[in-house]
Amino acid sequence: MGLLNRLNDPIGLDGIIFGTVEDLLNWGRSKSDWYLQFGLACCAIEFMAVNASHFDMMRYGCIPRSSPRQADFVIISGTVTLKMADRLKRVYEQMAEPKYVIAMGSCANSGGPYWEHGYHVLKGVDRILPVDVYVPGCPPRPEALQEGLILLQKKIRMEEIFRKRKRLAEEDLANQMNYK
Amino acid sequence: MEEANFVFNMIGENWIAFAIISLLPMIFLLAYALIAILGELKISAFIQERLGPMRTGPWGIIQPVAEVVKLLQKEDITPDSANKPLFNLAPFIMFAASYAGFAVIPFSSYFVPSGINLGLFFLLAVGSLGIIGLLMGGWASNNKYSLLGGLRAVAQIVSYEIPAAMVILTIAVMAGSLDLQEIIRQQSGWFWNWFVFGGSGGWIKIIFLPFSFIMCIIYIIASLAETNRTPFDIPEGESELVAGYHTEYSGMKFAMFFFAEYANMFIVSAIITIIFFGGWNSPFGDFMGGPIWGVFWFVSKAFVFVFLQIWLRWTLPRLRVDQLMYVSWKVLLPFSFVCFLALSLLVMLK
Amino acid sequence: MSEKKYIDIEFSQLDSERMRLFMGPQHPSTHGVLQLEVELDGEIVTDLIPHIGYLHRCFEKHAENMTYPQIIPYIDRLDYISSMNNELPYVMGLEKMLDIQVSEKVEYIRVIFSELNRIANHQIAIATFGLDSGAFTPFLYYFRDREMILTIFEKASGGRLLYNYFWVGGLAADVHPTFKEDITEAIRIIRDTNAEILNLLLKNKIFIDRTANVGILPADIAISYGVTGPILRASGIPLDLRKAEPYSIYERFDFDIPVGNGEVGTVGDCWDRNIVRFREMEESCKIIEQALKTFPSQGDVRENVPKRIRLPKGEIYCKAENPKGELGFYIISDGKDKPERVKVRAPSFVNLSALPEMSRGYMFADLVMILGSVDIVLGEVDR
Amino acid sequence: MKDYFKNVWLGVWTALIGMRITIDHLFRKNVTVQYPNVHPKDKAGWMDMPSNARNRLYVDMDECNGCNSCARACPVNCISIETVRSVPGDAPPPLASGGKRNLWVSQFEIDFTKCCFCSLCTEACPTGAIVMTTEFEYSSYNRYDLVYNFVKLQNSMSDEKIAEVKEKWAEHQKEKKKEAVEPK
Repeated sequence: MGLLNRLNDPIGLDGIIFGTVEDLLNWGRSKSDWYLQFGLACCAIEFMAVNASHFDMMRYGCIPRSSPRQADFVIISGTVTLKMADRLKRVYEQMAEPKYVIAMGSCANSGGPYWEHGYHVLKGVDRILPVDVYVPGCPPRPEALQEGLILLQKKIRMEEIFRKRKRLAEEDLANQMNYK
Repeated sequence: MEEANFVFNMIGENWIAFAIISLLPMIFLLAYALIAILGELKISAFIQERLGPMRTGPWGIIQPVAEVVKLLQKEDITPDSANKPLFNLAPFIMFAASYAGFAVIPFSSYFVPSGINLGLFFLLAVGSLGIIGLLMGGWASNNKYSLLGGLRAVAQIVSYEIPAAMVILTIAVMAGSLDLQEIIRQQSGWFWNWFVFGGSGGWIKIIFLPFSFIMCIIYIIASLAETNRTPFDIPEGESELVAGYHTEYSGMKFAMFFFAEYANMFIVSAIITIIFFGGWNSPFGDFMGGPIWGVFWFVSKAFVFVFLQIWLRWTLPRLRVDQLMYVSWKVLLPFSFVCFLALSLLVMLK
Repeated sequence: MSEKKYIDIEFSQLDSERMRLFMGPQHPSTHGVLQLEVELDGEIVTDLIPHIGYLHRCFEKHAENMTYPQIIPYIDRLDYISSMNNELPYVMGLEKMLDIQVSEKVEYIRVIFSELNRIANHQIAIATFGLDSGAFTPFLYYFRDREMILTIFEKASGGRLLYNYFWVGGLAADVHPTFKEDITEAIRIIRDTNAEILNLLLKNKIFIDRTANVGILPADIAISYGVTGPILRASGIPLDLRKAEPYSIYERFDFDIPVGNGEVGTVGDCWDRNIVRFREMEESCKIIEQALKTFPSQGDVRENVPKRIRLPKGEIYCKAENPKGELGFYIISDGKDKPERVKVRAPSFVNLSALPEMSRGYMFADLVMILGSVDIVLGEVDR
Repeated sequence: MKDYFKNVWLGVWTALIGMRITIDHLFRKNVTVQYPNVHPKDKAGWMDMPSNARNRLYVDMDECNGCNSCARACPVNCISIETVRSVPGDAPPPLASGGKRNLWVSQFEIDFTKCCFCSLCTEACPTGAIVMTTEFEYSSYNRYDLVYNFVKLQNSMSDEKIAEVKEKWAEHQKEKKKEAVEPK
């Protein structure tokens, strides 16, 4: 994660300074979310409506980028078919860390109306990508997507930066213990 | 030549003074870029009856700070198949070129970072240096879209240099100098002494007013093309080339491109201000004149043109490559030749 | 500036290496998830193959497993921009099979909502076309207006985008009481914005330069490809199912069929396709106004339909003029409460097949414009 | 030549017209509704969210008689209902609207990640227990939070109660079998 790995607190300093810096960094990331201009199906129309004047996604600091390299999060807006799934995964892999995913609508959450007989539909985008926020609806109201966005920003605000590796290692260990 | 730098006057010619002088434009550039990014977001939003960023500080005014904090933390991706040295170098060249332009920009009668007497020539030369970075970035990314974007950008900027150079040539003829301070000084007094109104002189210039107007419009159009703004933003046209030459750039390197674009916007606006709109001169004779107010006048005039660029961006569709060349070679160039002849005649008649 | 002939002569003499560029499915201007395999000679498109199937959602498989009313939500999701229009031919076909006559009021509401949805669809078509050409602002103006139409739909049906509103034998619910005033207000604002967009986008010189003489589709080729809708009308053929084979109550209204006449370029170019859509909006406004004048305020919105709808054995082809062209459903029934098969004749799919014909010999930048002017919806192409 | 000048003039003029329109909009009142501060239900004007908007489903367990018709009407099968038949003499409490009930609804699950909000279930419900509400703010970090079990949520039956009725029904079945066997 670029700068973040280098800041990985080798000495074990804690407290006010790092806490404040962490807050600042998280604040920056949560307030400036650039999203990938990427639509899949029905939800993409509603997603376009969120960008429009009545709802105005830019109020949250979200600027559309068409290159995945510059995007911070991607909104999976619609049905992911099996043919599209590997493309989608590649797009996600091209994005620069830290990156987030919002699953918008029933199709992205679990295959939606196509979960039962859809032989060509991926049953939930969380099978290929780590999803951060699930927004229900078919399609969700624009306000529902905005609520999902606020949840994502909340999540980013709460993230741990400096001791992340250590904490993750500890969690891993704990998980392994539990598993045994 | 008399020294026009207040810093030298205050602390003498030593290395501290040089450091301060070279840092002042940088501080200005950073502050300006933040304001311009916010302005772009807000003006586009208001034109589209939206609100723009609202939830970062009151009315979202610290949104650009958040962007910078975010971009600092982004992963810096260098594609595996890219030409790494060139790929990493490109944004710096681009930024350095646009920052170098600030070396000769006279912010006030008492402050110009480097008072060389070939200012206009220097601006023209440095302005075309940025293309190298652009082409480098486009080529080194090893991406078809980037390559197309880089090639288009070079073709575009090189062809628009020529009408722009014609305009600058005309100004050199009218002012009889390439020194920016000298050009500005010649436009002192009331606003009708500006070169956009034919410069100082008798009533005969009224006949030549249309030509100087057209000259100004030609430069504005050419400057739009040089900064890759709509309607000439084909090198990074979203709908065709994804993000053009900076498709593969992420994080801080992308931010450098971003900064360079906004710095370029200011430089071309500053050139328009200097050569046509009297630089740091007050439009109303001695009213609010003087070196301190000079900074105010200069910056506010330049900001008007930055606003114009933003305004145009959210109004017009984009041209196609061949139409872009058509506009440059078959419209702007003949018109600028005619205007050059007419304005040279004016200089002879004066 | 961009005569096709000129390019042909100039470049056919030069033999250069062709570049193959894969555009999409995540390209920002492919209107969804279409992949175009483009063969480029420099910037000139020499060949083009559309690859579809990135949004294949198995509609026919679902239709085999659902009862007749349950299929309607899936029909909404075919062409998700104009759901009301999609539902109309399906319910009309079923009503014909079941021999149900719906009331006057239902017919009026169906026509009004179909036309409103046609306006919404054309707004998106022109807005995204403007976006492809680099003009961002018209997109937002149109979306601002579209929001009003969606509000009217939401007040009536409860859904903002996918309605499930036209049911077999009537409607899901009656319209809201302020329905007439809302639509009158919406039409007024739509007309205002249209006048603005005409000056801001469609009459702009740069826009005309980008679209005139680009992507020409002559009438004979259009017919041989089976193209329908605004694209066919832009090529100069005034075929509109609302006039040619009137269904519902369309024969009561007075409206024109706008056709492309090559005002700024050649008949059947991108500009014509857009101006046809633009003028159709005005025609739709006219239809709605006439319908509102004679709107019967009394009446039931639901006929008596058995809870389990069983179609008699047989088959039917029912069609209607969608914003994108002729949408047809071919329903085969074997007497059960589920259809044996529902085949969709999707206008976008047919129109897309004419894309290679339209785009050969133009520049890569034009390709984006041509694709935008076809106005496809991938949900309908892939089904 | 004439065309050339006309084209140049048109290029400049139409751009100016466009600029006049956009500058006009620059000073117009914007239409944005600031969502977290203003709820869509009380936007100004006629564009607020209607009360019949189709969003999250709600099931009133006091009204549900477990007839399963909503699950059958659902095109996506996102409703799953489990019922236990009551033994004679131990009928569940009657519906709030007064009807009789003879099924214990031990599980009423709606998976909102699958629901397509088509409102066919509300149409099929004979008692009006299942309705569409205007509630849309229920995004979550976890997909399984979107599976709502209304029996648990409304606490209409506790786990012990469910176990009890199941046991009773099993006993009843056994007794019935015995009765069926004994007369021989």
